[in-house]
Amino acid sequence: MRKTPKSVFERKFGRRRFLGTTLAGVGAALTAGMPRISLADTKTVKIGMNIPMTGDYAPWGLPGLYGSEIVANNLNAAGGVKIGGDTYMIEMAAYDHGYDTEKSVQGFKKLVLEDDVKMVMMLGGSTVASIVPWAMRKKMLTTTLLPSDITPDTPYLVATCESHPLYNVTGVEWLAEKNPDLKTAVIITTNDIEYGKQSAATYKAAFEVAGIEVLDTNFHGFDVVDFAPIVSSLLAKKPDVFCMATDVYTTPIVEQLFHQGYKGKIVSCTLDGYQDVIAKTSKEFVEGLVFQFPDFDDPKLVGGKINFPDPGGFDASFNKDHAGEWSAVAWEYPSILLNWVEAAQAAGSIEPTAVLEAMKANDSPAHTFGPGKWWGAELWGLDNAVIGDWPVVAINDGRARIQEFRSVYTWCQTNVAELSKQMKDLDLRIA
Amino acid sequence: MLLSLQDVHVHYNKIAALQGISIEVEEGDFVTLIGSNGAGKSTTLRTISGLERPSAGEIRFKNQSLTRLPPDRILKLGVAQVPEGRRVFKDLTVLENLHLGAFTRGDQAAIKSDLESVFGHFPRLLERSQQLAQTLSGGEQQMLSIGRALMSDPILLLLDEPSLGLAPIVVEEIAKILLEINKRGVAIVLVEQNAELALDLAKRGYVLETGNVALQGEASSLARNEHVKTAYLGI
Amino acid sequence: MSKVQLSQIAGIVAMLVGLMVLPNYLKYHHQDFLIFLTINILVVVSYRLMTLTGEWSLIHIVMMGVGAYTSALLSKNLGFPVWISMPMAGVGAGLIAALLCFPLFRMTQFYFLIGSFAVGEAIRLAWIFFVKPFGGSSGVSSIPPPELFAIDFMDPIPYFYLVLAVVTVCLVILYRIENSRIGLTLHAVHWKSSLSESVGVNTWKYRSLAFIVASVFVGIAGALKVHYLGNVTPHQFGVGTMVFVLIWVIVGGYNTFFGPVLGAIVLSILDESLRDLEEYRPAIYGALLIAAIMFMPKGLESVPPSIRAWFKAPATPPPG
Amino acid sequence: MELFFQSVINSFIQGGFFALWAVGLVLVFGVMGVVNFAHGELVMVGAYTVWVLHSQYGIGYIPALCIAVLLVMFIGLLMERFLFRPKQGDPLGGLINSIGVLFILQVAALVVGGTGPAKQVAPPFPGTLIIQEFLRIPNQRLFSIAVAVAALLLLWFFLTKTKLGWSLRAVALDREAAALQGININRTSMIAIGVSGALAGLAGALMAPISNIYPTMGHNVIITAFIVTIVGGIGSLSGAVLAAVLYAFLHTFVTAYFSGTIATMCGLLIMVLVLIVKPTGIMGQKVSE
Amino acid sequence: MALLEIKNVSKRFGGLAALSNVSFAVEQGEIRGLIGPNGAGKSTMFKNIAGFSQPSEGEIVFSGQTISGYRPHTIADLGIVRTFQETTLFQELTVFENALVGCHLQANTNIFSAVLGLDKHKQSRARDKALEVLEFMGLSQRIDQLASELPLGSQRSLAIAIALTSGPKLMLMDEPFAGMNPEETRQMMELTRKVNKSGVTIVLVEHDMKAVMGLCEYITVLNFGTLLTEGTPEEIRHNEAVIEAYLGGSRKH
Repeated sequence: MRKTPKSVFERKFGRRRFLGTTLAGVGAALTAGMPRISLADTKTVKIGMNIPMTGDYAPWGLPGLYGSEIVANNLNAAGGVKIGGDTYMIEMAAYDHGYDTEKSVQGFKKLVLEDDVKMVMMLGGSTVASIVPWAMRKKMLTTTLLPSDITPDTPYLVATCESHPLYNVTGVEWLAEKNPDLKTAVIITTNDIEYGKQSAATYKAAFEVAGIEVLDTNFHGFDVVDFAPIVSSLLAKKPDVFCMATDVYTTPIVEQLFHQGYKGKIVSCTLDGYQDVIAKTSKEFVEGLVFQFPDFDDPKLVGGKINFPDPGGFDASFNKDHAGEWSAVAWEYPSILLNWVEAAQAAGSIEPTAVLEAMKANDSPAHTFGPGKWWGAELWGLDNAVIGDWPVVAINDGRARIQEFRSVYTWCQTNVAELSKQMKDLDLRIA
Repeated sequence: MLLSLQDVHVHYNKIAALQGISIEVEEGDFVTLIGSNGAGKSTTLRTISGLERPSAGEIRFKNQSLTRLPPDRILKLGVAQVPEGRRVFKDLTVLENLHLGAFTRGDQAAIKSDLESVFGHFPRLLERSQQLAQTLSGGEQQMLSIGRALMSDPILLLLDEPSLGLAPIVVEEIAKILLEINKRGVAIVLVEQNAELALDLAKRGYVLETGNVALQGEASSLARNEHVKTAYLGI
Repeated sequence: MSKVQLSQIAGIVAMLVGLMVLPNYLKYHHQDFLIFLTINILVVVSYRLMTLTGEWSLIHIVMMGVGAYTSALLSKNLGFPVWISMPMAGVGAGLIAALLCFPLFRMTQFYFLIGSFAVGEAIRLAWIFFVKPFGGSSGVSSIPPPELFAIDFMDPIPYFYLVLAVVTVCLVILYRIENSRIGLTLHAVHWKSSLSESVGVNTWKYRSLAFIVASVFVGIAGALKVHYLGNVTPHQFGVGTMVFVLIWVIVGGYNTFFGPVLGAIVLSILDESLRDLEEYRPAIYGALLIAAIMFMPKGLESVPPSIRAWFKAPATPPPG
Repeated sequence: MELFFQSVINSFIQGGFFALWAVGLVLVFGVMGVVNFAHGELVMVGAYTVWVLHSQYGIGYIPALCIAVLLVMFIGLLMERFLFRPKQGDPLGGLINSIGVLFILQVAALVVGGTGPAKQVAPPFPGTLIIQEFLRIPNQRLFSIAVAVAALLLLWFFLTKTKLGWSLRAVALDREAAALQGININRTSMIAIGVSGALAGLAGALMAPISNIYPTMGHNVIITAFIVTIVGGIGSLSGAVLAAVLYAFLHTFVTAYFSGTIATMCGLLIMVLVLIVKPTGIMGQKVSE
Repeated sequence: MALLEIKNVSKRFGGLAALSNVSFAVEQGEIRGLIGPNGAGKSTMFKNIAGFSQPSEGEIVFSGQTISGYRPHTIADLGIVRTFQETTLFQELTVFENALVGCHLQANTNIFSAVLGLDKHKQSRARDKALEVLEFMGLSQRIDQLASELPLGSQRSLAIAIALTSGPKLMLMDEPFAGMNPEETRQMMELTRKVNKSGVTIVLVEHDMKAVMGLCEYITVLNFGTLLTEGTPEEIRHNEAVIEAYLGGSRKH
């Protein structure tokens, strides 16, 4: 269990952000339209985040804002970013759309037209779909964490960091290589399109390629109170591999596997709270559980091809202020921010179109876990997603440890037909 | 003086239900309020019990003002009401209903003896003490309602239309019990549409018309009054 | 009487003109805000027609979704022009509502409230479950905007004019319904349904009528929304959204035609101005709701008359 | 066959939770006439309390559970005194007030626990009871169901065997007649919401080691509680318990043999069917005109 | 042929019989009194005639047509209208609007004509009718007042006005004199006679014996859900069984 080091309450209430935003908000409520104070003589570039900070989707937004602020502060503290002869301070401008399409449109326009941001980072799904027509016309550089948002009509929408759900394939590939005797698998996932079904289709393709038969795929809603029935029904199929394709309910699902006496292998898309899982089951039970998201203090993330400065330090400073709030998006949004910095420096400009051009011009763009490739035309109709190596993580002795890096790109290039077939089977959009 | 209402006004929204009623009840008295529907009889009882707030006027019971007291405090002072339409708790048993009548009391021994005396008045309730109140007949429910009120050991018992919808023979039975209760020293204020019955039972009577006291006096003299005869006795 | 009407008409015309120039003076994202707010006004006013009969439903926003999906699928998949698919949205929502009358109006009051929620939720789950044609949880995207000459309806101002025109027409119709014989009968059904029946009012028919008409208009509102957003998802029409409609109507006040409108406008602006509070916004919003209910129990609509009364008070002696 | 037995057990466990949620809602609605939309959030607060006290501060699970019960009860009492009592006779006002509380409590949870993945509490009763290789019940769930059943029995005892319990039922049946028996309506309302809050807190505390803990977890609670309440008949506690168990069986079996989405749809449609056949729920009585 | 015929009507709630095998007939143009102690089944009889509940057995025939089992609005359409025991009005509407609601059957319109104003002629006729009835009932001075603000007597008149605007052949009046003082009673009696003279047959449930005896030519007495007797006021006044049942027998006490 990831315990908060000191009293959670003192910290939360003592946070400057809390007071600052409260005052700003009350001020805004009282004197709507009061001009914002800004530092006059420093050049500032604003990066927008149009994300959910309230409601059910907040965990996929807020930690990203926290992470981005850490990275931006680090860059600013180091003297800012030099772009085309100017030095810029980076400022994050965020808007809470609460995963509501209307507010997403409003927030996007506010960020672009009033805050004059040079890039808008978004989560993805319907909130992105609703801004696409306007954003594309405006030629606004927009990023998503769901590459499946990319269509032939979205030239200004890129997914440079998370390649959900493509990265899932490496874990299955690795597992099958290490355990050639695995024959069957079952998949459990949420019944939504963006996360659940995309991920299930990818996993199924990966299993097929690895020669493992998928016996059953269970799609459940977000209203599940108790996973016992679903897990019971899946275990009745006697699978060798139990695969969790979405991350929201991993802990209660693994807990059920543990109690229901499951003996086989477990694969998960993410397992952000794996310490909780261990606390609820046992170290032995989760030993060897495969997933895709490393801890940022993993020794294998130091040096080499990793394109994230000081992951360990980042991890530490995030946990200092936001213990227990870590999720994959905490580093994914900052990672996109870093991609932007790289591209802006290459372009020598902060203008969205120029930055995008520089991004796309780079044949081997920096991806968090090593050099990447632009990909996606075969699946979504446009090469606007960066995919590259992705770590295979497994739990060893109670810690998530990177086992090895594998190329998602290679897998996709070889097996895109199988992937397309599985996507089609689930009525998912493909080019 | 046990109870006195002085110039009591009650309004529902904007409509005046009582327009200055003054009534007096002596200790051990048996008073009846008669009048047609809407004359304010029920409202008078409801106001005494604290279910309605008077907009003007004063209600005193044993030299204490009831005007601003909530129903539970008024009950504790010794004023119990048998509401119109009986209003027994249908999903509770007879015994539970009776115990709720003694809700404000703590003296278990006294409650027990009162329970016995209620069963003495109404032996049929004893037979049915474990049944749900909704299984009782109309007359039995009325008995339960009276018994429940008696369980609070009242000094003053207010009864709102106890004969409503009951067979004459049952009305007769209840009338007898009311006289018995009164003889034991409990003062009674009886609201009755059956003026004949009411004036026969009571010592004194008030005739209410549109929120006012139109006539008052000895029950026997009221029964002889020409106006009362034509208007309420249908003779 | 005609004098009053004249000044009223003048007032309405002035307001419309004001509304037409308003977006030009707004910040860009507030133009969008204005569009959604105008659509939401149609949502609450049509909901009020439903509440006239005394029944509060939780299915209204789902009927909006029915309209939204109808228009989206007709225009995107079947190539209907938006000018046809939008009215068809109203027809679609009205038809579904007509079907639902049979089970729903066996219930009244609280049972109706929850029953309507269950039916609505079942419809919403069907959108999620049947990926063809509803697109599952991600819904339908790339819904075309309306086309007319060279007008660019992706630009907020022209679209606002379109919304303003449609919503104004709808509001006029709803206002006329409320102030017609039918509105009077709906009131009667609410307050004394047995008395209404005894003078020959078929209360079931009038309850159904109110539900169907409300659904038609909220369906149109749904269509207006999707052709601006370009996509529609089941998520938009969940009970969370419905709760906001309830809040607007109750806090605004439901005794007059304009109460819900006032509620929607004031609370939406409030909500938007609190957005800088980020994740703390709902708490402040919740506190303001409680304050509104405690201090304005008759709704925001009770405020203007009491201000007027306060100003007039010295001139006329108090009544009674 | 294994799946069948396992599903029966799962149904009972789930039914216990459903009943705990619904009974509190019914009690408040019956006695006070208020639909407490924040009931799910009260459950959530119970779960968060256990998370903070037990997982963060290391206080024992049982004391943490007791504190959760008391804390949620206290929140309920505050709501009654300051939000529901002034709105007596205005159910819509009460409803909006409860929605206000819902928003506030969700943000409070976010402030306390932060965002990120759902919070988890390690089971204080680890291990699994294994019967004959075809039935496996985690000890934590065994504990939960035992406590839930005990709490429901205690409530049943309180309502049917004690004078205070009778007074609660009396107020629910006939407010005015109850007032005439000297029952203080305000005090009874306090008791009702106190018991309702305690049950919500208990449900939350029992759920904490079993399920995900996050600020909006009350959403499922309130929706399920509504379904159960309506199917059981508003104001009928035994109806609510019966409906909870039936609904849990339906949901569990359809989930186990078909799919979760279909299970939820089935639940909703069955609820509509029940209302069409008997518009006042299984055990409900006709609302008098 | 009688206007209204009650043929062997019984009504049971659970095991309790509220009405058992009651038959009587009301002739066109009369004012009929229906009396009996509380719980005798008068209200149940009214409810059955007006369609708010259905008889368990037997038949109700109006103008030669069997109406038992019809919904209230259909029965109203056929020409039976009922007033309610307590003063039942649309309290939140004005006097005029109350009367307008009563005109439902003539002014009934569809939503399109309502919005487009195509029913103007119909509505203005309804308005005329409402005004005429209010005038007839002596309420024309109060048309803009809220119904809830009227004094009791006028509220009762309005209740009758609502009933009258629907143009009934038969009016069922449930305790119209309840709670009235003698002067109000006298005025109401006059109004009732006036309504009757205008061609409306009336069935009256009332406890005010003076009013009943004064208005009705013929009286039907119910007791315990059965027909006790029928007769002229004079006969009823001297019928021992009626005195026994209606006065609850407590005289001898």
